[in-house]
Amino acid sequence: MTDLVWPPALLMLIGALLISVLRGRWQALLILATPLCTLWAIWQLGDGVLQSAPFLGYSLELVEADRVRRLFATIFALMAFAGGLYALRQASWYELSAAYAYAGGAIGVCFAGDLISFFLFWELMALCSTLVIWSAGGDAARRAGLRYAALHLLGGVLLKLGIVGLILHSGSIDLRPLVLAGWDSWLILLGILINAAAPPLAAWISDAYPEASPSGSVFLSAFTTKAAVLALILMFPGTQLLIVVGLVMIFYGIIYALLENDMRRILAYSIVNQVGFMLVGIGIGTEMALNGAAAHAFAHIIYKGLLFMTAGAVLMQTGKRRCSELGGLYQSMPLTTICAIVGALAISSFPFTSGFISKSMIAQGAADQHLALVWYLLTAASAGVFLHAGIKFPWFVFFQKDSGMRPAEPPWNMRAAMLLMAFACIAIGCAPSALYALLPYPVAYVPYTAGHVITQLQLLLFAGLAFFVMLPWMKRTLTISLDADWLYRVLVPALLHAWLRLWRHIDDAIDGALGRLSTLWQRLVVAPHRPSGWIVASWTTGAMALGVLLALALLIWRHLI
Amino acid sequence: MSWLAHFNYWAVIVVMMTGLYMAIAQSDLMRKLIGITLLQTAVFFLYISFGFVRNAQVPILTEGAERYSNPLPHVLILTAIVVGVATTALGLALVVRIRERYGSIDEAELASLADEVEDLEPHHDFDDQDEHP
Amino acid sequence: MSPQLLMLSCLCLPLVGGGMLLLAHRRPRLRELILVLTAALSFTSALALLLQFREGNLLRLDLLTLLPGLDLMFEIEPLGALFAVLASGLWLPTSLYAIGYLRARKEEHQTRFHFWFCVAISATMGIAMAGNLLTLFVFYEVLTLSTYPLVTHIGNRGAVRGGRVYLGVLLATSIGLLLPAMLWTLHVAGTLQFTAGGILEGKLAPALAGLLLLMFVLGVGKAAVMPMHRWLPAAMVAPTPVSALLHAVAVVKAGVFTITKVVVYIFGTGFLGTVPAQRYLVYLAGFTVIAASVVALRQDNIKRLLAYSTISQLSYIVMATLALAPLALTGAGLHMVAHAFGKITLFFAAGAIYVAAHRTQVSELDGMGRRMPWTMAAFAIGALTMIGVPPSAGFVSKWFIIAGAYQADLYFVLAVIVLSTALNAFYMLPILHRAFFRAPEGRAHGEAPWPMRVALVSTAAASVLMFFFHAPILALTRSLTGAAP
Amino acid sequence: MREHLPILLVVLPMLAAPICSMLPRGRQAWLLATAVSWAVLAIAASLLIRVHAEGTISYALGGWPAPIGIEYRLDGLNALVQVLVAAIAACVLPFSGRSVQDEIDADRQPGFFALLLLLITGLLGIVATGDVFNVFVFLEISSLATYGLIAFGRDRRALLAAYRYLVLGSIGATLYLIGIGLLYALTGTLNMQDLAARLPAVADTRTAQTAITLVMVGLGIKMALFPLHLWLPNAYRFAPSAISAFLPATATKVAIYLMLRFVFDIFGVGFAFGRLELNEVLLALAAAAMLSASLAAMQQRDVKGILAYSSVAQVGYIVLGAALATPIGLTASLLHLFNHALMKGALFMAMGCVMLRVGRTDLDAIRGLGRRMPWTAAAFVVAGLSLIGVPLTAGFISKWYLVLAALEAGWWPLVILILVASLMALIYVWRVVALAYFAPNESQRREEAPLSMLVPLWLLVLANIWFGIDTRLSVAMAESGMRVLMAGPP
Repeated sequence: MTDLVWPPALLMLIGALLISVLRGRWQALLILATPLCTLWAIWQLGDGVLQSAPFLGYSLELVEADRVRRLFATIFALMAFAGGLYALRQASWYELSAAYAYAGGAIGVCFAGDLISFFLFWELMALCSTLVIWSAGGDAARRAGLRYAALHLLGGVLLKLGIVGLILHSGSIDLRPLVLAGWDSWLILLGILINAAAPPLAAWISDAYPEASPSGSVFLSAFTTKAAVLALILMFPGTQLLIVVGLVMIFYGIIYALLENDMRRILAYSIVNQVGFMLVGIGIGTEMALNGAAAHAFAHIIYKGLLFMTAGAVLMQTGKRRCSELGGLYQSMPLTTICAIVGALAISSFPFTSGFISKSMIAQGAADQHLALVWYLLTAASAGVFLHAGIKFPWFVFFQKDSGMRPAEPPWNMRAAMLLMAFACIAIGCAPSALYALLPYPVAYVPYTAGHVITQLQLLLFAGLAFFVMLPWMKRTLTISLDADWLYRVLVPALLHAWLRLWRHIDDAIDGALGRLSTLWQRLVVAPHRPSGWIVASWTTGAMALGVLLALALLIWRHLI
Repeated sequence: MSWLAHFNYWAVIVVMMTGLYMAIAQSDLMRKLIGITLLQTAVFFLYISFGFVRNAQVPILTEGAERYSNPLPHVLILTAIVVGVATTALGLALVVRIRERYGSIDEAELASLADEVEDLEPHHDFDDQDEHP
Repeated sequence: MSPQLLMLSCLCLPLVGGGMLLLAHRRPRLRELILVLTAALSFTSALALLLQFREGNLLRLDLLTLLPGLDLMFEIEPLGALFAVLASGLWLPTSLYAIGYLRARKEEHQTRFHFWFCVAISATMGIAMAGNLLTLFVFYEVLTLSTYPLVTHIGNRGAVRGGRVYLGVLLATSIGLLLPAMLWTLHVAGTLQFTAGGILEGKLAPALAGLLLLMFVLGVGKAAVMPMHRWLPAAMVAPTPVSALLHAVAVVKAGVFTITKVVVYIFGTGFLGTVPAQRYLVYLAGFTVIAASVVALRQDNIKRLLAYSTISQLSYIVMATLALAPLALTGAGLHMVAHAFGKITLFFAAGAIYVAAHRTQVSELDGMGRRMPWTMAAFAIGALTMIGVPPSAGFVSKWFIIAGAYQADLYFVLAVIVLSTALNAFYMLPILHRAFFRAPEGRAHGEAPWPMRVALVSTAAASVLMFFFHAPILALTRSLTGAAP
Repeated sequence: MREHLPILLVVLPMLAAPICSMLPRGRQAWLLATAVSWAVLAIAASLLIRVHAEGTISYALGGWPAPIGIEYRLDGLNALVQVLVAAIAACVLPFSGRSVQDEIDADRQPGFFALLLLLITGLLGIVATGDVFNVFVFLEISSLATYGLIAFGRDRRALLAAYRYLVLGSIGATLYLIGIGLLYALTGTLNMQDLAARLPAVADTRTAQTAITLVMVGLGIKMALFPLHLWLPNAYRFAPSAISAFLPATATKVAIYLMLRFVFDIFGVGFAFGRLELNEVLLALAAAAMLSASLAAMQQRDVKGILAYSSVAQVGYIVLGAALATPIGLTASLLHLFNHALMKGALFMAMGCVMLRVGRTDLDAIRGLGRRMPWTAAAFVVAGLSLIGVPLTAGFISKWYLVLAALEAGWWPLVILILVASLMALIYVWRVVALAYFAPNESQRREEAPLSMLVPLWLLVLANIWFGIDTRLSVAMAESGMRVLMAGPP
């Protein structure tokens, strides 16, 4: 235990608790102040283990800080602030409270110095995010939240199994880079990958996030997957497998996003895609690539938050969520439109946006390691990202045909939040050095070389051209694309019902057999012993005497033979 | 012809079986008692007969007698007769009382004068009551 | 106070209190004061006993010798001390709760109810402190019999039917299997004394030892391992305070406690490790965990759902005990406590809902979180304990069970834990969603009376506190096996 | 005086009986009978103490020495049974005062008490005597008294039950008489010791074997060994309360004592069990008794009927222990003989209290008894627990020994049998208890039995608990009895 430090997660949790108690002006103040205080606390932390506590017979390292942890915590706190601002007037107190606790969990994960406290905060995130989803109300949210919770608790248990096993086998609870060997580390990786939305267990993200409230999905988009990214950076840097997983995620995200009609579901798939980039970076594992992954996570949280904010604003103002029902909103929602475009450009790595300076670091990392195939695929994917998120989302929602709707701009706090995020996207893109200074390793990378900018612009141009050429095919009808979530939406319940039916059959069979046996028993054994049964019914004297005589005869006969 | 030598036992067995048969087969309580008495009497014969000693005197102290029949069975049977009489008397008294209370001494009839209706179905110990909400 | 006197007071205080209750029959307030005081005193003496034990005093009380080699004697060991403190400690809130419940429901025969409750607690104390199998068996049966009037307290036909199943299963298993197993043990080992390291080693062929273990596990019907579980749902006809303390703590824990004692002190973990059949019992317990959870999924009646959840959680403990690894035993001990806190809270909440809103079904709970925030918050904590999510006591215990499964290389147990966690979430979380995220229906009502609220909040708090401050309990359960940390 | 105590024990009630019958009022007869019963208990107890201090007491009746005259011979076994009979009598007689007043017409009460004294005489005589024919005489005295006493029952079915018992009992006694007649013919003696000494020489004859069979069947009827028990349920059920409390605790026990005496002391285990394999028959019958009678008890609608069938089942337990013929088995058997007398006495006494207040003893009469007669109901519960064999009661101890004996003999199916029968006992006792305590009753007036009945009742109940907790005395007594039997024929 060192000097008194304010554990940032604790601050956030206290804030969440107070939000549920206070009301009105004080609550609003608290919503805005809590993340800022937390941010302040984060930057007060020096490196190393700062706070420990005994638990389960171990000494937990509740707060351990270093550069990358601080980076993630910073963006989480910032995102909590932006989300809080966005949700200030619209969200219910319990959603906000849950969301802040969720953020607290994420920040706790950031600073967890050991596996146990890491897991504790991890579970906290799972629970609170479920509450955030449920806060939307309605049956769809209930079911999505339930599936979400079950899957994450399952993931949590897998992680727990892995952690317990690791601790037991290695004797150390330290959170440290692991080698994929043995059950334990595989289970840990699996548990983390579930949260990172790696296919085939990625379907929860497109299942649950779109069912949250407008503000809820903003929070959701930021924490769970990125906490997983951080966990991977801390525990599995340089694990080759992650490159493959990442690439699969990238293309999975693109394909499903292109097929999707629901605007927030497009964004959800796009998260998978973006996290894929980060995983590739982690899998490469060089300083450059890790820097890229961290930076990309930072940038991604901001622009994805921004995109979800704009989608949320549209949803709130129109009540519609499908691309095929929207269009032409730029006329009455210009600010939202602009913000959406900024976000879309950022996610597409348009020069002078945040995406440009971060994603390119990952590609550079691949190039440095001479991973040509990876580099090509990343480049191709960049085009795909532009297709689905950079153009498809803003085009179908704000432009395209006129849906005839003329919704007003969202309230001031939502606009403020969107502007803030849009500004951040561009600011980072224009002045990357500020972000680079925060990265875990020293950065000797200059994004704005002429070649790089031109290559990227060319890529985007052709991708854009392709989009408009193929526009007729891109129009989505009212379909829901089949995904791995079929497994737990259909198969698992079906199996469960089958089991229940089987169980009932077995039960009935046992009951029936028992019933028949007991009837037999009653008739053959019990009935004669009733007061009227032949064994008991009052015997006449003669019958008794005869009985005695027979008994006697039997016995004598037995001796004489 | 050794079985003839034991003719006393055969006689005892015949009487005994007659008595038992009456006790078993007769439905009249009186006749049953008679059967029981016969049974007991048969036992008395048995005892007396194996107290018998060939060419011996009755076990009364007399001059000149050298061999006596065994006196002990006689003594025992005297006691047993008393017991038998008492049993018969008590049995008869019971039959009289049964006749007074039932109006019959035929066991078949007594059986039909059942005092209680035997329940044929398993009984529920508790009354049915309204279930609480 | 001398330790022996303390043990005696643990045993007799509830009885004395029960007697005084009967005397105060006509004065309800006095009666209830006596009840609460008795509970508090019992808890104090159990706690004092625990402290004495931790100081390393030898706590042994020879009550009487029935026959040579057949004594009623008590001896404190870690698990027993823990169980005694747990049962008496939870009796305190339960007595408060029961007072509130009975008053609010205007139940009849309240004195009788409280009296039998006292007897049941005394029997539980006897089980906890039992120094040999005979003593344990005696109090086990006393517990069965003394809870029957509680189960059938309402007195209608359904209650009597439920009570008959309850009594039938528990007595038939204990007399039909447990008693023969005990006799067999005596015959083989020549003693019934609980001895560290067991008394059967080298005296029984492994195959026969497996049979004996099976007789013990199934004979302890209170542990509700399938197929001996049917009494537990049937017992839900009881008033809720009974379900809460007895069918979440005292009775069912007496069951798993007995199994644990038998495994540790009769067989000895070392010997049992050489018994092949023991694995099959682990599978049986694992099956019970899963099957009961699945059945719980389709229950709509809250108490029945909780009953099946209890069956599932009890088998967790049995499974962990039978895993035999030191850490698994530690986990079993911890789970006894954790589950007690969680399940009693859940039952308290169910009863509070019944009293305040007259609702018994899950489907009637819409918006209950708004009407009864305290109750449902406590319910939520209880539910989290069942799932084993932090910050609840269930997390701590499951942690050790997992660790124990690793120690014993029982991957089956790990799989069961994974599956059951998901299942638990599936039947518990919808209730929480209903209560908190749906609009309330029907007439407005408030919380249940304050004694009930105090009780359920305190047990819920205990569940959370155990998550943070489990060190003393951990130390106790560890000394059960001498496990390395 | 001191040396005449053995005969005084038998003579005292015998002399008191005619005096009793001549007394004008029932109350006086009762007082006399009670006083006599207490005196008898005192004598029996002093004899038991003497036997334990000085060894076997032999008393030659009329001064004739043993083989010729009748010998009264008291050893560790029958001194104990005597005390048991005397103690139950000393409890039942005070108890009977009130219930007899209620159940029997005033002018017939002196006769009742006279018969009761005769019954006591007969039972004590059977136990004390060392002469097999003398046994017959006392057997008939006790039986005749029993027939008469049963016929005092208020219900007219009591008459029929008494008649049936009379016929069957007479047949049994006659069979016994034939048996000892044959033995006498073979050996020329009626003295037990003598008989035992001379029997081995003639053991190979069919006559001896038939004689043994006859004796065993005759005694089987008296002790109500399944399936010769058919007279018993109705006799116990319809007899006056005092008699149904007295008989199961004493009469069948004395018959069982007699059987033990014959098998172990006269025939010898080697002959009766080894050669004739009677133990197999006894085991089978005991098992059948335990199961069938318990099952029947479970279905009875009358509590006295339940208890009567339970008595048949308990005879099975006692015979079971004896049939094992091991030291523990015999100890168990004797313990159960003793303990069962305590519990069944208490249970039937409780029913006597119910009879007094409610007027009947069927299950409906029990409804709500816990509130109506709390002390009686509580006594029933405790004695019932003892009957089931719950620890801390006397029943547990004897069943425990029985189980040990079965295990020791390697007969583990018997263990299961004992447990199953105990479970059935639990069920039939529980039916009554559940009704008494958990069935609502409209008339919940409290009307407890008078103290004169409650005190003897609770004496027995406390004895049940006492001998369940402090077993030194009862086990020591049973073991000394066992040693007598195991010693075998001289």
